[in-house]
Amino acid sequence: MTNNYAEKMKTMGLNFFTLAMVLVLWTLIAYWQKSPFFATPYDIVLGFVQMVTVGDVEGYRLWSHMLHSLVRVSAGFAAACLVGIPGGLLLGLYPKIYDRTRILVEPIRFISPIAWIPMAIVLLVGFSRYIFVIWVASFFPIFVSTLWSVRQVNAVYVNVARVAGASRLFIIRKIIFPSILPSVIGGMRISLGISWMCIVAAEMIGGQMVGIGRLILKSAMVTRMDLVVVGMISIGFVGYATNELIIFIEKRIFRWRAAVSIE
Amino acid sequence: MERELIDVDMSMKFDNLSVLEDIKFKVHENEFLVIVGPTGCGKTTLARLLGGLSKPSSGHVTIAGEDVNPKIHNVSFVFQEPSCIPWLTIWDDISMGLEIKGNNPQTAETKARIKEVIKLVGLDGFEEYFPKQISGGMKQRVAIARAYATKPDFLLMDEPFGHLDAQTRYLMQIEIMRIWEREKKTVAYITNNIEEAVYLATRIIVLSKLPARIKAEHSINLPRPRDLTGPDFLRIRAEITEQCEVVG
Amino acid sequence: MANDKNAGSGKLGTFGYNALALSIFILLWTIVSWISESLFLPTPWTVLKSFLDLCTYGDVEGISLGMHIFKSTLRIFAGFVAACILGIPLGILMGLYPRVYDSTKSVIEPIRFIPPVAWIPLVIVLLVGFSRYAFIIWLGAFFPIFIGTLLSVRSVNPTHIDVPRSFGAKRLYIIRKIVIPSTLPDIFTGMRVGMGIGWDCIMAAEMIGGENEGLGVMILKYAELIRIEDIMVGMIVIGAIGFFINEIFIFVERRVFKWKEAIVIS
Amino acid sequence: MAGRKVKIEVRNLSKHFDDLIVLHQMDFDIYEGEFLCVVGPTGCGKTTFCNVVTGLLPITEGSITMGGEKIDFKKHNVSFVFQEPSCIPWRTIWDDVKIGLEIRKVPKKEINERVSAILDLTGLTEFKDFYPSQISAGMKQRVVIARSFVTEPDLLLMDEPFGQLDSSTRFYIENQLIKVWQKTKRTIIFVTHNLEEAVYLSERILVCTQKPTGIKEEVIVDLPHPRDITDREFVKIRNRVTDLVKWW
Repeated sequence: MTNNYAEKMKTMGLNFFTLAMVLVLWTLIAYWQKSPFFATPYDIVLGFVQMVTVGDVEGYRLWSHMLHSLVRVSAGFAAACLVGIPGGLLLGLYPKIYDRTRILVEPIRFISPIAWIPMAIVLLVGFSRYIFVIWVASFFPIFVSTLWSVRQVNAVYVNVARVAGASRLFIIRKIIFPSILPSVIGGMRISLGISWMCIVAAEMIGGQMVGIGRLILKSAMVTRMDLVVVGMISIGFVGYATNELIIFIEKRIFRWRAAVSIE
Repeated sequence: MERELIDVDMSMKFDNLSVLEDIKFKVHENEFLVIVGPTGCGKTTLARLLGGLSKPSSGHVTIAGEDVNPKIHNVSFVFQEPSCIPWLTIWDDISMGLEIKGNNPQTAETKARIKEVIKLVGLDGFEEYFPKQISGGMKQRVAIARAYATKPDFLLMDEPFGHLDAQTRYLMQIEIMRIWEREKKTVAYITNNIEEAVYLATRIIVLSKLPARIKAEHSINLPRPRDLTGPDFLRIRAEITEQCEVVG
Repeated sequence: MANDKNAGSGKLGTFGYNALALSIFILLWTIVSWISESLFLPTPWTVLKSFLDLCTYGDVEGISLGMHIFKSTLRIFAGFVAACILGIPLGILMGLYPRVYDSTKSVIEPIRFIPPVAWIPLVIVLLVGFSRYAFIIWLGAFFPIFIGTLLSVRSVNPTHIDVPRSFGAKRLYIIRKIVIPSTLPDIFTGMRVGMGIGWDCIMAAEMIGGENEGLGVMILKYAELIRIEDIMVGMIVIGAIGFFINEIFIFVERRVFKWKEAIVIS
Repeated sequence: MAGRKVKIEVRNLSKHFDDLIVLHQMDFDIYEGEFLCVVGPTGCGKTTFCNVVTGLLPITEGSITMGGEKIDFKKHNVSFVFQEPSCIPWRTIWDDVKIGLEIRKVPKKEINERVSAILDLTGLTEFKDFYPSQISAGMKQRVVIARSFVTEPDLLLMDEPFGQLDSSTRFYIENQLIKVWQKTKRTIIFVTHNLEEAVYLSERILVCTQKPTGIKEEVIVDLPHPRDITDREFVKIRNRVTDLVKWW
């Protein structure tokens, strides 16, 4: 135990050290370069303060950008879950439907969600553009992982309930649903990662002046490299936070998967 | 009694958990030594120590006076877990040990040896198969063939049939006896199955629950092939069962 | 045996149903777009016509569809190869020496969470031309390949390592004969995922990046002109190339990893 | 045996898979409260037999009736212990054991009483909040036994339930099974290929033939529990069954 603790402290120390080294090196190179394209870590901190207190070149503050991006992603993601999970469950339970209409669904899977942006720009306006792109981006991972996991439910568990005389609804609720849940949530995590990438692209191309993607692009246009980096770090942070949230929920729900064994 | 080949006198701890305490025994040449003990008593730890895959925290495990080391000694190990390498064919898998021991797998001599052991374990015709294409019993035969191929001075088997069903297990026991009687080797065989132990062994060492100590030793002089329901067999089996604490 | 026959006829049936579904879909599409006569809903035949026009006459600036495809795939290829060259050896190395990765996590992990697309403006400022695109693709493909390799090295079945160890094999032998073959399927999966993300990134980079050639910029140009049929052609081509690349990966995986129990493809 | 009440009548039972005949005209009765073992060589269609009796697979010919009615698990109370581990990973032991009662919509209070009682009897009370991933293979099989008995089934089918356990754990759980059976007096069909296990547990053994499976002979085991595997009578019966089977 003590050994383990010392090891942990050492790793943490080394992590701090590498991070510090990178920051120092970065600062040195930036000073040496003296280029407007190369912001020092200190500039970035100042940029961050400016973003929080005053806002960007148009006066939008950081929280407003973050909030807009977050709302867009959440709405599109929620819509994808609402369609993808029941849809996957249904088509997983009736595999014939999917097998016989695959040709309509499969090709769409391979169109990069970002390639939908121009279409969304033409057909939709404002908020709905973003939601649509996020929906397209997150639908397939959720849908496909739900569908496949239904097909792979261990037959023994279904038989346990069948032999006891369970109804179809009981089997779906108590056997199939819990058994696919881990892969469904796994699919949701992948979706979320793709969504964060797509929202950035959509915001850069999409027209509205607020959103982290937009912040990054417009700061680059006026060569405010410090604000570009602040935007990048913010999007990284929001992505990280939402990912951790799902991991936290996973750990909570799936205590039964714990690898701890008293054997 | 034949020459002593291996000398064991050691203890093993993981951090503060004592797993093996005062384990002290010798293995004689051409002996079939079986070590039995209850589930989770540190048998696998003992096997790894005997094979030189880990080092004892105190004491020593020596072959002919030298600390056991697979880089020096000709030791072979049959693992409890399925150990066929999934991306190698049966032939390549068996040739691996020979290759590591410095034999060129392309020479006629090496090829002849591989053929010989494949025949010995009855896998002729399966040389080009991958592990996924054969049954659990056959996979364990591959592991045995791989271990035998290098003509080891000392062969270690760690519950090699633990994952097999009862019938396959029984057939494999007959098989391993046939092989051992043909190619006499020094064998240390570790198991939790007492019937299997009495069927195979020339000598049995019984381990206690954790931390494992040596609880008893039996020499088994029953004629072979042994009758599982013979009165002597059942008596010895019952006696050892008594000594092995049954765990829930 | 009769089961086999059943499976055969079932497959034929599935194929037939799929053809039927597609025909009904195209028929419905045609009818609806005829009735609506909307600018936003071109008929399948208009789309086909646009495709042929794009191939022969080129787009509004006279750049042919082939040229767009060529530019996009070239960029993807360059960035992807760079990501493999860096990601695979680095992943193997850091997998073998877990402490190196554990100690540099504080630098690597934050970068992982910044979507590669967010780098585009920075790259526009700092780099020019071809290198812009190659860098973005590299960034997008690198992490799936790197992390996939790293995790796979860490989870090599210990028994498989013990087998040569028990014969006294050297470290290099174990790496060559056990670690690398056992990680290879996961490296491939990482490459497939990396390629998918690279493909997303190239779209975004081309839309924002400024050059006139590439599938991404082509569909954006048509969005400004509100020419749905041409956007559709672009999207279908993008989907087809994505599908084709994925099939190549699956084909290679099936060939190379014959020994795998079952390859899960999704 | 003759005076006992017949519980289940199996008449002329056959099962074909296309052209392959797996079960061929099996004819036997099962008595109320009986512990019946069915033994036969590996791959002789024992699992098919179980699936047919419980109705998971349809019958090709013949009939199985309980009290004059065709077996239907929505109507009759049948429990099944599967060969593969069947603890449901996301349910605690408590929730797992109660699943059969939950399906039958037994009132909550009664569920609590019955589950507590069976967990007491199988010695699992202190593990009731554990998940299957946290307990050993032997304990998982005890959970499955508890789950099958808690519904007070008219018929309990067990398909090689202990095949994957080591021998000492197996004996322990077999003793527990006998204890539960003696207390609850349920009708049990226990399918196995382990002859010793069959003689150790049952009142009557049906010996099956190689595929297509039919019934070769019936052996009555008239020994008191707990039985002693080294007892002369025991060995005699075991040898008799072995002679009948001659499968290894």
